[in-house]
Formats: sequence, C-alpha cells, structure tokens
Amino acid sequence: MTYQEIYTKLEKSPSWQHSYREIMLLGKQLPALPEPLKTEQARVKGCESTVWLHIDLDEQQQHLLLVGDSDTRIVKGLLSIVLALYNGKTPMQALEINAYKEFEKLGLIKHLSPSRGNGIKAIVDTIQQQVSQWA
Amino acid sequence: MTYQEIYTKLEKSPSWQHSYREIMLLGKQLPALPEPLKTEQARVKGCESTVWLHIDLDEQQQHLLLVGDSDTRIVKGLLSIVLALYNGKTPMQALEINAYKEFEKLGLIKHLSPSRGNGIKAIVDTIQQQVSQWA
Amino acid sequence: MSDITQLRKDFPTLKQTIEGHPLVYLDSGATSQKPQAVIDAVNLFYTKNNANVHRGLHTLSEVATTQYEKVREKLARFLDVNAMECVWTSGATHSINLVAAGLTSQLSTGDVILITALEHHANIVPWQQLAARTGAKLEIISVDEHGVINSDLALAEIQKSKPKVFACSHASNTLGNIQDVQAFVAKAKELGAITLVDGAQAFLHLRPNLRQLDCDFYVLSAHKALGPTGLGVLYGKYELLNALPVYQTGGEMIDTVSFTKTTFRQAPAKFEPGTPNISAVLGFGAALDYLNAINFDALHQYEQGLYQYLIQRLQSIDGIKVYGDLKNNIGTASFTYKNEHHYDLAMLLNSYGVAVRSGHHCTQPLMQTLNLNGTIRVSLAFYNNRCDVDAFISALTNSIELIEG
Amino acid sequence: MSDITQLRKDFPTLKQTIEGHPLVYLDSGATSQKPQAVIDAVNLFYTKNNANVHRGLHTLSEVATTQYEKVREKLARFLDVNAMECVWTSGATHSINLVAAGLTSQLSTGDVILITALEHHANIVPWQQLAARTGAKLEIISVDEHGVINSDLALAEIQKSKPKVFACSHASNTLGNIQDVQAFVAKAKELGAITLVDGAQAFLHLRPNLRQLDCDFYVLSAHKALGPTGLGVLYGKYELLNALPVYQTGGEMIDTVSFTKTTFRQAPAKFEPGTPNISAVLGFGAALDYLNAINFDALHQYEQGLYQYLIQRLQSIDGIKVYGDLKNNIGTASFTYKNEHHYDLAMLLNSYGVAVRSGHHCTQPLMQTLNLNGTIRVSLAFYNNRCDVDAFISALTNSIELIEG
Ligand SMILES: Cc1ncc(COP(=O)(O)O)c(C=O)c1O
Ligand SMILES: Cc1ncc(COP(=O)(O)O)c(C=O)c1O
Repeated sequence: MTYQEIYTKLEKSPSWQHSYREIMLLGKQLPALPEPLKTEQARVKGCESTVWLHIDLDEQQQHLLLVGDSDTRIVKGLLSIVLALYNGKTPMQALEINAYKEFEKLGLIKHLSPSRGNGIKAIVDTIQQQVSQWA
Repeated sequence: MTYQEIYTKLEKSPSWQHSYREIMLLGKQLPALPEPLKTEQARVKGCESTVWLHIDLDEQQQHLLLVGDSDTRIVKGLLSIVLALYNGKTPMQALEINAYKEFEKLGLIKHLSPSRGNGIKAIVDTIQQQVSQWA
Repeated sequence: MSDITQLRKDFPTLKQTIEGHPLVYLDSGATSQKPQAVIDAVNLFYTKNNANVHRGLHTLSEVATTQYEKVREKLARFLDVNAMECVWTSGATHSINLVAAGLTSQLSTGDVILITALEHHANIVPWQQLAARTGAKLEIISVDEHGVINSDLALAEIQKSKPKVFACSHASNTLGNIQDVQAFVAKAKELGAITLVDGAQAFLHLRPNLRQLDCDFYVLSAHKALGPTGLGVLYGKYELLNALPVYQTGGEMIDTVSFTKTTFRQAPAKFEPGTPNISAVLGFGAALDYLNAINFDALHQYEQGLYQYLIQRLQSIDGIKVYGDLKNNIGTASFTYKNEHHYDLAMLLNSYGVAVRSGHHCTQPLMQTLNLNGTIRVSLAFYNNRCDVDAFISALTNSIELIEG
Repeated sequence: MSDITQLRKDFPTLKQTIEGHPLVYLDSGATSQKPQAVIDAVNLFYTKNNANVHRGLHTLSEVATTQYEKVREKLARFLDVNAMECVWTSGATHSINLVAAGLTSQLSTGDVILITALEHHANIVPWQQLAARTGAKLEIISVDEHGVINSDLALAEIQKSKPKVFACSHASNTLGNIQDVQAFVAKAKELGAITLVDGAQAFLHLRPNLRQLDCDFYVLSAHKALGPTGLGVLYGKYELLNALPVYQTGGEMIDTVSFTKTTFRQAPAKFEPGTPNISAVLGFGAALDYLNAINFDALHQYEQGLYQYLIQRLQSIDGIKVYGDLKNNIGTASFTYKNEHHYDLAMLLNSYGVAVRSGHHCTQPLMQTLNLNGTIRVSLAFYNNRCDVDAFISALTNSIELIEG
C-alpha cells in the first residue's frame, strides 16, 4: 500500500479503535521477516515490543530499501507506515521527509513520543541518520 | 527562688519577651557550675546548647540535690526552673512531679518538645529516671 | 460495605476521562492514587509550614520537625514497632540497597543469600551485587508453572541452603501472590539468617503487624500506599539496624565532624544523611490517618470480593490464562490472551480509558520461568469497584474482537 | 526592580504571622520557600496525572513520563548541558555520595582528595569515607580568620597537592562566600583531577552555566531552589558520569535481569533505580519556569543590594561581628554578638517572628577554624525585602536589650 493510500484510510478516523484496526490491518499486510533476518543487530529495542529493521540502498537505482517486522500487531502496523514513507525514495528525497509531521497529521504522534518506548521513534531516528550518510 | 515564686512570676506573662526576660534572670541567679564539674559525664547533649547536670541524694535527709549549668542564658533559666521543681524533694515526692504539666502551665511546654533539642527534655527525663531508681 | 464504596470519592484523579472514556485505573501496583487528605497535607506544608527539619530553632522549623517525627511514631504504631526502628528512605529500592550494602562485611565466600523466583528486580539485583562483592551464592526458591511458591518446598529449600540472608516479597507485584512469609522468616531465623521482607506491594493491602511477622527488616514505598512519591521506609529490628554501617553520609546523620575524625549518630538518624523528603513524610502521615480511619477487616473483605469477581469474569473469557495464586492474593491479576502480545492489548485497553500495566513488571526472571515475554497486569485497590471491573472486561472483549476481527 | 518586589506575593508561606508578628523568613539557606506555581504543579500531578513513569503504556503514565523527561531537558537547558548528563537523585547529599562511592576503584593509597575548610558536612564526610576506603589522603584548603579562601593560595594548594579528586562548594552555606570555582576547577583538571562542585547554595543565586564552569560534576538540591523536598540533581560530564559504576540497583535501571547475569542501562537511567520522586520533578520544572521568567541580572542586582543593606545595618550595631567574604557573597550573613550564645539570640529573634538559623550549620570544621561554637545565619532570597531586614534589625536590637537589660 502506498503512503497516500494509508493516509486516506487513517486521516479521518472516527476513533482510536478505528485507527488501531486500520493500523493492525496494515501490519497484517506487511510480510513477516524471515527468522534468520531477525538478528540482534537488526533489532531496535523498545521497552515493551521488539522491532527489527533492515535498511539498504539500491546502489544502481539509488533507492532506499527497507524491510522490517515486529512482535506486536500495532507496532508492526506503525512500522509499515514508516516503511511506506521511506521505501523507494532516494536518499535526498528521504531527507525531505518529516516522519514526525506525518504522524502528527495522521493523529498518531503520540506513538512517536520518547516516553512510549515502542521502538518506532528509534526506527525513525535510525532511518534519518542512515539516510543523511547516504545523501 | 522557690518554684512557687517562679510560678507567680511567669504565670501571667504578657509576652514571650517578658517570659524570656524572666527566664534569663532566673538563669543569672543560678550559680555557675565550677569548671571541674563540667565533665563529659555530667553533660547532656542538646543540638544547639550544652547543659550539665549533677544529681545526688542526701542519704541522711533523703533529699534530692541537683546542681547544673548551661552555656546559654535561656536554657540555664529553664534549667533553674527544673532544679527548683526537684531540689530538696524526696524521691517519692519527686516521682509525683510532672514537669511537663508544670511547663505547660507556665506556657513553656514548647521548650520541652523533642524537636527543640535544647537538652531540657533530656534533663527532665534523666531526673525522672534517676529518681525512680531511688524511690 | 457501603462506607467503602464511598471512599472512591476521596480520590480526585479517578474523576476524569481518558480518550473520552471515564478513567478505569487498574495500575495501583505501579503506584496508588492519593486521597484528597494526602494532597491537602502536602499542600498545607508548602503553603504554610515549609521549613527544613531538625536543628532549626524558629517556629516553622520546629513545627515541621515535630510533625515529621510524629509521622514516624504514627508509622511505628501502624507497624507495631518502635519509632527508632523506622528509617525514612527515598523508596523501597533505596531501603533494600541500604541493607544489602550494609551486610557486605557480614558475608563471605560460600555463604548463601536466598531469595525467590518471583522477586521484583529491586529485590534481586542488590542481592546479586552483594553476592558478587562477597563471594556469596545467590540461591533461588522456585515457583511452579503458575508462578506460585509451594510453602513446604520453600521451607525445605530454606532448611537445605541454610541462608545467611533471606529476602522475600510479602506479595508479588506481578502476580499478587501472598507468600507465607511468617513461616519462611521463622524458619530462616531459626537457622541464623538475617531476614528481609519486601512489603512494597503488601503494605497497603495487608497492613502487616511486624512484631508478629518478626522479620529483621521490612521495606515499603509510600507512593504505593496512598502517599507521595520519593519516600520509602526501612524498618529494622533495632540492634540489627543500628549495627549496619552508615550508608550515605552528610549533614544530618553526624554527631561530630572534624577533618581527622567523624562520629555518627545512632539509628535511625545515622541513615538519614541529607534534608529528608519532608512534604512526603507529612503526606504519608495523612495517608496513615486515612487508613487508620477505615475498618480493615471490612476493607480487606471488600478487596477480596472485588478480586474474586475480577478473576471470575476474566476466566469466563475463552483464551485468557491467569497466572499466580488465585486464592492467596492481594488483588492483582496477571494474564495473557492466547498468543497475543501484551503490548497490543494494553494499547487497545487504554483506548477505552482502561489503565493496566503490561510487560515483565520488573520481574524478568519470573517471566523466564513462566516462559512468557510479558503479561497484562490488573491491580486493584479499595477505591476500585465492580463498575471498573465491568468496564475493563467489556474493553477487553472489544479489544480482542478488534485484534481478531 | 519594581517587578522583583512583586515576586514576594507568589510565596504563600510568607503571608503569615508567627508569635503575633509577621513572619520574617531569613532561613532560605536551609530551604527556600515555594512559589504558588510550584505548589500548583505538585497539586496538579496528584489530583490529575498521578501515575508511575516509564514502561506504562496507559495515558496517565505516558503523560507523567513525558512531563518528567521534559523537566530533565528544561534543567539541562538551564545548566547549558545535555539532558543525558542530568541524574535525578534525592538530594545534593545523595548526589555527592553517589560520586564518592563511584570513585572508589579509581583511587589508591596516597592519592589526594582535596576539599576546602568551609565545606558542608555533606561535602566532607563522603570524601572522608572514600579516603578511609581507599587509603587516599584528605587534604584541606584553608580559610583565613574571616572564613575566606584566598584564591591564589588555593591555586597554589591545588598545584602542590596534585589532587586526584577536587571538591569545593560553589558558595558556602554558612558564610555565603562565593568561591572562585572556575579557576579552581581549571587548575585541578589541568593536573588531572576529577572535579565536583557543590552547588546546593549557589544554584538559586548564581544560575551557573556548567558548560562554562567546566567542572566534571555539579550537585544541587531542588528544595533550596524553589522546588519540592526529596529531589536533587547530579550533573556529570557524560563520559565520566557513565563510567561511574552503578550505585543503587533495582527496577528502572536495568537492561536485562536473570539470576545469572544482569546488564544495566546507560546514564542517566543507570543511576535512577527505583520509582523516582515524580511529583518533585514536576514541581521543580515549575520552579525552573518561574526562574526563567525573571530577568536574572535584575534579580541578582536586587539580591546583592539587599545583602549590602543587611550588612551595613548589621555592622552599625556595636558588638556584632560578621564573618565571611562580604564582597563576594550569595546573600548570607553569619554573625556573632559579643560572647552571647547564638541559641539565645535565635530564640529571642523567633519571638519577634524572625526565622534565622543558628549553630554550626553543618560546618563544624569551619567553626573550629574560626574558633566559634556557632553563629547566627541570616540567608536572603529574592522574595525578601528591606522591610524584612528592618524587622530583623529591630528584633535583633530588642533581643540584645533583653539579654543585656
Ligand atoms: C553547601 C551545601 N551542600 C550540601 C548540602 C546538603 O543538601 P541536602 O540536605 O539537600 O542534601 C547543603 C544543605 O544544607 C548545603 O548547604
Ligand atoms: C515488590 C516490589 N518491590 C520493590 C519495588 C520497588 O519500589 P520503588 O520503585 O518504589 O522503589 C516494587 C515497585 O514496583 C515492588 O512492586
């Protein structure tokens, strides 16, 4: 699903329950990461949930390639939003993305709060850092 | 000065300042303890002031004999009230004395509060303890 | 009973909505809510009597000191011990650390420190560190597959390991299990152990009589028992307490200081080195007054009834598994739903205004034993009622539907 | 200037009478009074947002955690350092003890720990204990007969003793002297020392910029700086801070726990083991906001003007001797009157509603050096005014009359 599609789905969510349902559906659509890829190195530690992230640059196309997974439905759904935001972008394009602003617009900003500790904030920060090295 | 005289002086004190003046005057009238008697053993530790107390029983007369001193005027005055209360009493009589009640009546009870830590409370407690052994 | 249902009104925090739903606070094991009387006591101190304690001659300081020391006496009466045996600390964690540090010179290689498999990290790591410092061995009384300690096996374990130090929670923060600490302590002391009971969870619900319990040390946190944050208690039998070496040093705990020689005061003063948490002590005093005004038997019955209702409703949901000792419990239920992650359930519950805790609850070793990565924990207090339980159950069934739908 | 005189109104405690006289609070060195905004912040937490911090997924817990961590950032900006370098402790005493305990393995026999002769017991005894543990020597920078440290002599002393650890108060609690800590720290660091500055007294009056001051550690207590009781700060340069071993252990500071191996988090978390004093942190946040809203230069000028007025009026009384550095001072005057005992004067002053501190002020070695058994200490804050000074002076002259009459 493209980020635009996600945006349309979530934008006018009538309730938290509805948002969560959509988020969890997004998570379900994200393919599971093969177990061998769930390495310690790929792991982003959250307090309550675990997230794995692999980030790569397609050297020829200069496109970002991100795959990831989480052991919880909601975080996996949130992760899929982040992946949709960045996947296929060039490093320069990615630098322009403000994930915080997008989460704000989606009404999900509290999931990026440092106190939440779900790993999503760490994911976003990791991507931004990695991207700025490639850009 | 007898305790009764002290009582009359302090009983209807119009102000703290007046009470303190009387108390300090009482202190002035209490003879200083000779330096050799200011022993570590005779010392009752208060946080801010030092008090010395010697307590004895005249075996023949079965009368209490108390002498003491302090390095501060107010505590010395308060001490002289305590001494007036107990001096010359038999141990049995002394047991009847409730110094707390008397200080209450004199409006001086806060000087016997544990938090005050001026040594007067420790003095009263020491005397009562000693007396109950003799009685 | 009707009285008890009225107590809820004294807790202003409970009168609010979260995400559009009335707040259902089921996280009292993390920290209890505070009755207005406690809030008022803190407020009064800061607006009227604020002053440092001890040593000050002026009226404010004297009033503060008197009130501060009166709370110590009040606490001592509550616990049925002497005021001199009660040290103010900054929390249960601090209290345990103080004891564990103080026992360093009393242990040597091969000595056994015995704890249980369901302890909170605060009652594990300080002992682990003590063991590492001294060469002592940390041994563990195990739990069964529900997370329950079998008393007979525990007593046998105590007998076998002959611990120098025995530390055990009065009630588990994760599962709510009440341990048979009186028997454990008696056995351990018979074998010469120094005993510590972690009452962080139990204090509010069980109101222990420490003279009867007869443990050497008991610790608790005010914030879990209607009181303010940043305050704990270390109770210790006077001789053992006073025999511990000084821990932190500073202004209030000394007798005399010179650059060549410093002498310390006796317990409890020797363990209270800096300016204490005066406002919290006064607030905790109000909490004790509040508790004293409630009939404990009725309260206990009420809590237990509510807990049984919770368990019954929980167990009626297919796929829910509740851990712990359901008979002997302070009112805390830890559960999982099928293989669902506790994180998802907790987030969804919160969207209905239901505040529960999820995760390992600072008991990772217990989670490893139970082969879980976490649970949802519902912890009740007397200010909860059946409406809370009903709202929780309905939120839970809705959440499950959301997840599975 | 007119603004500053209005600030007093924000302090409810000051609006009361003591023994029939308006309270004249001149004991801010012991603890400061609290502005209404701080009291309100504490109140708001307990009535609305009360929850434990970290790890909780529900809204209350998240709000509390966010607010709690925001105050750390606010403090860091106030001190011009990183939030990660600020540890919440239970007080300045706790902060110093944490560092002194943590340096144990870095010292050995013959190493020098250098402090000054005017330190508070909290900045003496932990170093004495550290010296005793490690075989290090405690050396002392002396003061002159007024209780003042000569900066050149101090620098020479640092040079000579080549300390491994150098600890010094930013301002003396007894005399108010401001030490030339920037120069001392630079010199000591040049020689390889680890430096700690005790800012318990200075923080409120001087608002130190720690990036400029460049010390390795800085400690303070919230209650002396408009904040609640039971909260302190340890600032440490990150690498040095993080290199200190864990101090107290428990729930919040671990990464993973098993019975065989426990790993710890990084600073600041590794030094914050139990439930922190959340309400105090939020109250201290309000205190920082309050301070940030006041023009510091104007405030400082006001305090200094008031202090000079106090000194001038004090010195106009025959028989009064004021100690300390009267030029370089946070606004604290310590004095004696002839041979009169400080106790008598303090008691009499209190009968006029004047709250001062008397005694050794937890600086017994300084008192020994000055050959005094104690002083009367008047410590000012910005909420004091000339009326306070006038009321104090009139009470003092009356008290002297009472004593001599
Ligand atoms: C200079 C100095 N250092 C340390 C302290 C100790 O502070 P606390 O008692 O808040 O721990 C004080 C308090 O009086 C002080 O004035
Ligand atoms: C059983 C138990 N012990 C100790 C603690 C630590 O208490 P605190 O964080 O107040 O120091 C807790 C708190 O969760 C607990 O539940």
